[in-house]
Amino acid sequence: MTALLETPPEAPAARARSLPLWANPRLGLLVLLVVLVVLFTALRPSFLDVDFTLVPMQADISVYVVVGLAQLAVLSLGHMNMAVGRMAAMSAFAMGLAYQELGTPLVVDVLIGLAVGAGLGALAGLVISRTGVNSFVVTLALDFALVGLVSLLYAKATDGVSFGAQPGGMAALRTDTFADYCAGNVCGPPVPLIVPIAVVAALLVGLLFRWSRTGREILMTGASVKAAELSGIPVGRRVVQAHALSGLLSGLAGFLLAVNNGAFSAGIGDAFLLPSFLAPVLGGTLLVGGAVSVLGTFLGATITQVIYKGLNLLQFQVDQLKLYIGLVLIVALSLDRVRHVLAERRGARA
Amino acid sequence: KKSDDASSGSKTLTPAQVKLALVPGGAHPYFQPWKAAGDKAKTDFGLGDVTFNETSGWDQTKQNDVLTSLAAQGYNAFGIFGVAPENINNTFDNLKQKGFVVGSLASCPAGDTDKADFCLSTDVQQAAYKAAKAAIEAMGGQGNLVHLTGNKVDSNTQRRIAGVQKAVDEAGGKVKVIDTITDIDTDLQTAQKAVADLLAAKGTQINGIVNTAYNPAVASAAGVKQAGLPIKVIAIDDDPTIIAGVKDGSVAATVLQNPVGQAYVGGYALMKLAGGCTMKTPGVVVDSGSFVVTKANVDSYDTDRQAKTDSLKSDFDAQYLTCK
Amino acid sequence: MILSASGLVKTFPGVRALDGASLSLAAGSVHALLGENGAGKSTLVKILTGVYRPDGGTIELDGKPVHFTGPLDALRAGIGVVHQERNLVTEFSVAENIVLHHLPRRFGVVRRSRVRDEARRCLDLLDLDLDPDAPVSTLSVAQAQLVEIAKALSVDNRVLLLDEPTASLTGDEADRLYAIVRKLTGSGHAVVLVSHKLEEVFAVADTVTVLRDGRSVAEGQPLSAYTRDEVVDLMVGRAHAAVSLAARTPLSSDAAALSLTDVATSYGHADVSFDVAPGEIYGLYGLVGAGRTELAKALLGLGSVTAGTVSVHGTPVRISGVGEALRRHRIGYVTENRKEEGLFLEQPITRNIGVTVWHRLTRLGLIRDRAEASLVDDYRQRLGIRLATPKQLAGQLSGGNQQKVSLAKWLAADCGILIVDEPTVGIDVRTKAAFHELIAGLAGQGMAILLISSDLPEIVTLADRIGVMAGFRLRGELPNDGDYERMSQSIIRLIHTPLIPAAPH
Amino acid sequence: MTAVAFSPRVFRTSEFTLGVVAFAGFVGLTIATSGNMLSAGTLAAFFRFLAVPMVIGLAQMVVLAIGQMNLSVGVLTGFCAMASAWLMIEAGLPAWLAVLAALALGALVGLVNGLLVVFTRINAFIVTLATMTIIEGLRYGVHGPDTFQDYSPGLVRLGRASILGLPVVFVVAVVVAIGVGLFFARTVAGRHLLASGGSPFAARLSGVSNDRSILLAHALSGLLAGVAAVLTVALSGSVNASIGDDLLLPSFAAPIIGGVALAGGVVSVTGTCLAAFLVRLVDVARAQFGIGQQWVDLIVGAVVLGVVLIGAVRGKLASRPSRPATSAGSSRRTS
Ligand SMILES: Nc1ncnc2c1ncn2[C@@H]1O[C@H](COP(=O)(O)OP(=O)(O)OP(=O)(O)O)[C@@H](O)[C@H]1O
Ligand SMILES: Nc1ncnc2c1ncn2[C@@H]1O[C@H](COP(=O)(O)OP(=O)(O)OP(=O)(O)O)[C@@H](O)[C@H]1O
Ligand SMILES: [Mg+2]
Ligand SMILES: [Mg+2]
Repeated sequence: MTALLETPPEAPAARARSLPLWANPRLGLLVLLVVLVVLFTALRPSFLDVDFTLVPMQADISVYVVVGLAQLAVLSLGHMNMAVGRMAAMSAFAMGLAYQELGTPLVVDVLIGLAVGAGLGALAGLVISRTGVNSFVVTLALDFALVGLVSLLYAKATDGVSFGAQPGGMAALRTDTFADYCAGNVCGPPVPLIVPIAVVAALLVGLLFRWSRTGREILMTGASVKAAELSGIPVGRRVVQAHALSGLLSGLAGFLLAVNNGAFSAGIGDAFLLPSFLAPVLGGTLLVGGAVSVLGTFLGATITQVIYKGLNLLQFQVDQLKLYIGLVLIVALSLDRVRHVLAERRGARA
Repeated sequence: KKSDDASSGSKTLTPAQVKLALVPGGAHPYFQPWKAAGDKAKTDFGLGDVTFNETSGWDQTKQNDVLTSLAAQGYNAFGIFGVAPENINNTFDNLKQKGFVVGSLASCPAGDTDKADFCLSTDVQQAAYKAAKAAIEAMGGQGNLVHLTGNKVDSNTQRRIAGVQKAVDEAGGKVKVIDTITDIDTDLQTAQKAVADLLAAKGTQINGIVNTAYNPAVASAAGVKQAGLPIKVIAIDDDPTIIAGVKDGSVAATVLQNPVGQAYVGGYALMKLAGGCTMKTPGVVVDSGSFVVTKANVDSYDTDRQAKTDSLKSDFDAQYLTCK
Repeated sequence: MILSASGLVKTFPGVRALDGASLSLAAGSVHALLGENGAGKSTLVKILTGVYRPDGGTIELDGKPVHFTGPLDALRAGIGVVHQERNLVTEFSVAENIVLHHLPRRFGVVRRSRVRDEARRCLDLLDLDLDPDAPVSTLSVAQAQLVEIAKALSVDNRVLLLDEPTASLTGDEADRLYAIVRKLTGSGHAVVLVSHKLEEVFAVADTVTVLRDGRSVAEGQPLSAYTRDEVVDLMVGRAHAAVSLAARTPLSSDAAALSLTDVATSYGHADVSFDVAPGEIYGLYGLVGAGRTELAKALLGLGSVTAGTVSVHGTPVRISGVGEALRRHRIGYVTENRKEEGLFLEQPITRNIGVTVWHRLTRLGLIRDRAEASLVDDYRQRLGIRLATPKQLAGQLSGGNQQKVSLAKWLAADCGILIVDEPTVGIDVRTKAAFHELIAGLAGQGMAILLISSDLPEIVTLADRIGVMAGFRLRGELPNDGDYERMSQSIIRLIHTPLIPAAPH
Repeated sequence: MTAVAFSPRVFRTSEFTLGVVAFAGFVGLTIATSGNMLSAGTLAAFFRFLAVPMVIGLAQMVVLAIGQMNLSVGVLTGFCAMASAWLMIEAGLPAWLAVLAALALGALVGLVNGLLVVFTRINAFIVTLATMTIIEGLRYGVHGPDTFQDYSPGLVRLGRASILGLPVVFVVAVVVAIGVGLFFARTVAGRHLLASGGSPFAARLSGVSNDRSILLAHALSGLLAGVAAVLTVALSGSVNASIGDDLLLPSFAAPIIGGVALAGGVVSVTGTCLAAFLVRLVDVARAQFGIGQQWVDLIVGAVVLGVVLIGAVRGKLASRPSRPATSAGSSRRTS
């Protein structure tokens, strides 16, 4: 069969030029990040204060990166998870309950909680894939149902709204940085202990979507359900898996927040919804599915936290703070667009 | 490891070195008097600086962020209304570990421990109890009561519910709580809708409404007035709209707290602590007082409150603080 | 000249689609625009209708230069167009789609009765019996295409550009379209016809422009000056050897690779029985709407087989989905609807081809990009896929090259049984011949091929046996003797014989 | 060949399903409350507080129609409400002027949203997320956390008045809904907007300006938020910076339960209004039976899922191929 078709004349090499490096959207975000850091440091040198700025900021970024990844897991399908916050709350509840009832060590509690999160996600995925109902609706309804359930459960299992006792190790995760652990004179960097958890999660998610078959098939399902089905991809199973992953990551985010706040409580996840979209979408993940950017999500979460921290240091009052957050976002995004458009134009002319 | 050593040695500060931050849980009318009270504390006690920051947005994560930002800016004394009473001890703990003085203002941590130096707050259970008492009295000692309040997953709400229950129990069966509606303090319209639906459903059976949150208070005062029902409304705080209601009779009574005292005396105590004093009982809970205001005392209540504030200040000197 | 363009240049990221193309159009004539897949025909059409703005070159209308800033400008200038892809608002009714660009209005309010009347008039032009109020989403591919044409006819355009208008139409429907085209040119309109069906082109067109690699190689010549082979030579750019397939002898085998006995499906098929042997090409012919695509989908488990048996290599099977068909039974399906079902338009070519075989390309659970890239390279050479880079998005390829990618994915999957649905719709002559060779070659290697096609010459060229389908039933089966005339007559006869109710079993 | 089902088409729509559910719910609640539901007070309260959810659902619907979202509808409503109260109390404007100003402000902010989307080409979700925080700041800036009250007795009286037993605010909302319905069904601009939402490329090829559709949709969404603000100011008698916080999720819930596709191109005014009606029913049931909020959330979640599932099942049944096996070929025109 090899000789049946001659190769057509090769496309001239000049035709096949990809966009220049500076057109990479992630690079744009990175530049934006650097500019913001420089700007805020110039205005408020305490922006580089290790104890009060850098360490807490890393802890917050860790939470919101994982929150963003939880949403990203379903954005890959072109779906949404409106219940990220409540899945986190349920997952944290399970962790607290496991410790309270079974007294199991931290790792076991966390695993139990993550399993609950993944289970809830899988449930949403199952309903979506079986009925074909829009994910927005299903997860929104699930969110409503879980809001009620979370407070009912806390009322039952605790005398209030949070678990009193925490498994050992939570406190260390919250307060310690690697700098507190020294071997002789050599101490670690001032990085909170929870940062590696988020980093590993991000790497695994990146690995999944970039190189694993399951992850790629999820993306293909997001790109076109029909084509995916006709290419032999088990579409239903991939939908369930993506949602389960979203639930799992929500649970992890809930755990990280519980670590930062110091307790498993009913309020965990209340403020997750908007940041969960903000980080991936800022990072260039589209809402239509088929493409995700883990690095972008990381940068998106970091940029939002940097803006927030910087404006906080500038001590704006509520109204100004809100105003400037919005303005900075719009300006930053617009600049990014300008860069993108310029790059496209250059690329087209080349 | 840092988590092992409990506290670090703190150095003493002159009043002029004290930079006081008053941090509510979010924007709310209740906290507005803190601004003026903080300024007054600054001039009266010669503090280095006082700031008021309400950008927390009712989110504990954000509040923690606000607090560390303020610390980075050089603030070293904190009067905090914790967003999440169940978690706030960790926040206090963090700040204490850095050597700051911390007062829990207007709300105490949930549970029995208080990691702040002190808690200066309305005893919410007591305030709700007083409000329910006032309602029962206005109702003539019998009838049906409804309790409107805020976020159910907040330990303060639980205490308020308990306070109302206590007053009802004391009425010996003649008063019944026929409904406790939670989660309607998020915004005014939710409260208005809930009140309208409540009045439509059971308006004729209700004799009194106890409010232990701001938006429901505004909504029920207006709702009852408009429906023309003979329901006794007990409101909370002294927002102009509510005081106007007390004056025109649409609000039977309102239960006031003492935000000025909390900020002013709290600031005083924090200054003292920063200057080397210690708490006799670290984490002591001090009631900043609650006052029932009816038409009778609507013009004079502020003197009572002023007196309470003054006595609070001397109480701190006399009872709570040990100074070298 | 009504419309003329010269020196048009258009560059897409990484691809120069037009490189100085020219075209001039005289009133009262049908002008054929020919070229291989990816030569730039559609791009030219889109520039002339204001969809793309050219990077260089000029367009003149009645001798005056014009600059279209958008499709509306071209519409206003009296240029109507049927694009290669369907461009209907699927949520809207047929009527509204037809008149969308000039909705009858009074004070900003749509006059619905006028909309319906106007649409009815256009449908009547095409002799189309469609409910103007039916939503477009309920139409078949062919019906949608006809609506698209009706839309172009709804205003009295001086210039009409038709980009592959008949790709999804039956002969009858195409004839009706060409009758209208002739009527239009008779009254002084100018028509541009882009088509890979050279028979039609020679029957209809007066003059011709041939595009090759974005340049015009024969511009505005009378078509009668060329023979069919000369045109093809121009398109291909070198002397073109007429392809004639070597005679193939199907491998004789006892067990059919795929056999259907009295199959009925949830789509409404009944009593369908045939079998395909390894090395055999079984042609399934029928008019559009005959139910062949649905039969294929039912076999793959996308619909369900409600009665009868389907056997693969002699074993009765129940297939629940494409994945199972592929991995358990090695059955592949090349869809007729490549845009929606065959390709992931927004994904790189590598992933489009690798998707069926990722499980074979993994190491430690991770896919090796290197293996995927070499797979693509392999098929790029074997099928002659014209691409800028393997990372290019599939949607950026020209139609024919998209079709090749859609096929490559199934070739990569190494199937024993391949169902090929309308493989050469919208494919240029050379590629079509290559496809035919390819399919014959696959059969030669022992693959059992079920070829679904509405292209009679194609079926007669390729198939060993021909099943004729109409109304969701198999009307009969003919051995192919390779004589086009005779075969076509007997097939048409089969389609039009009334159905004798099957004897109850 | 167009043998698509015709007669029972209306029974298969999601509006019909919703209508049946809403009616059944209403009747059920009437029976369960032994008629209290039909008492004048309850009915009035029911419809009075249905007005804003309806209008805010429509405000979201018009942007969903072009396949975008507007996260700022809720806070914009609050901002316009605060602004008009400020104009009446602090600036001393007459009520009618303040009302017009609120509407204009809403439309203007919406237009700005649209302009940002068109000129930056940033996803509307993100643009409106950013403007949402900006407007939140502005809303707070008007009067801090304090409450405006006693602005215009006339306006408030109007907000509490009834025509033929129906609250004026509800009647206004219905008129607005009809207007929006007619806009999408009958006007050229509305049809173009829908075409842009359904298939932007096809619309562009037909000479429709997608940019104009985007601007129009966002401006209209803002205007409707302005209407919601005016209704709020009129019916509640007091407003503060918390107004609008509870509107974002309902703004999505109503159109989506009502059958509006997130992808754009489809709107359903009836469905949106019916969905708002359903959610309101749950509110009232809660008040009538003193159900805890947690249970309400659970019930709303269940109802939403239930309605949607029923819709999906109906859809599946309706689209099941029902082609007659024997005479399909001959009856269809295949020439
Ligand atoms: N939007 C686009 N982005 C990038 N490249 C494109 C785009 N549209 C077309 N191309 C490229 O431009 C070249 C010309 O494409 P065009 O569609 O004009 O070919 P064609 O002659 O119409 O082919 P066919 O006969 O297959 O329809 C092709 O190489 C194609 O890949
Ligand atoms: N009368 C009809 N009503 C509704 N849908 C129809 C009707 N006729 C055809 N269709 C649908 O239109 C789609 C396209 O059908 P198409 O015209 O391509 O024929 P087909 O059934 O695929 O047969 P073939 O492959 O033989 O052409 C199919 O999914 C079919 O279900
Ligand atoms: Mg083309
Ligand atoms: Mg077909």
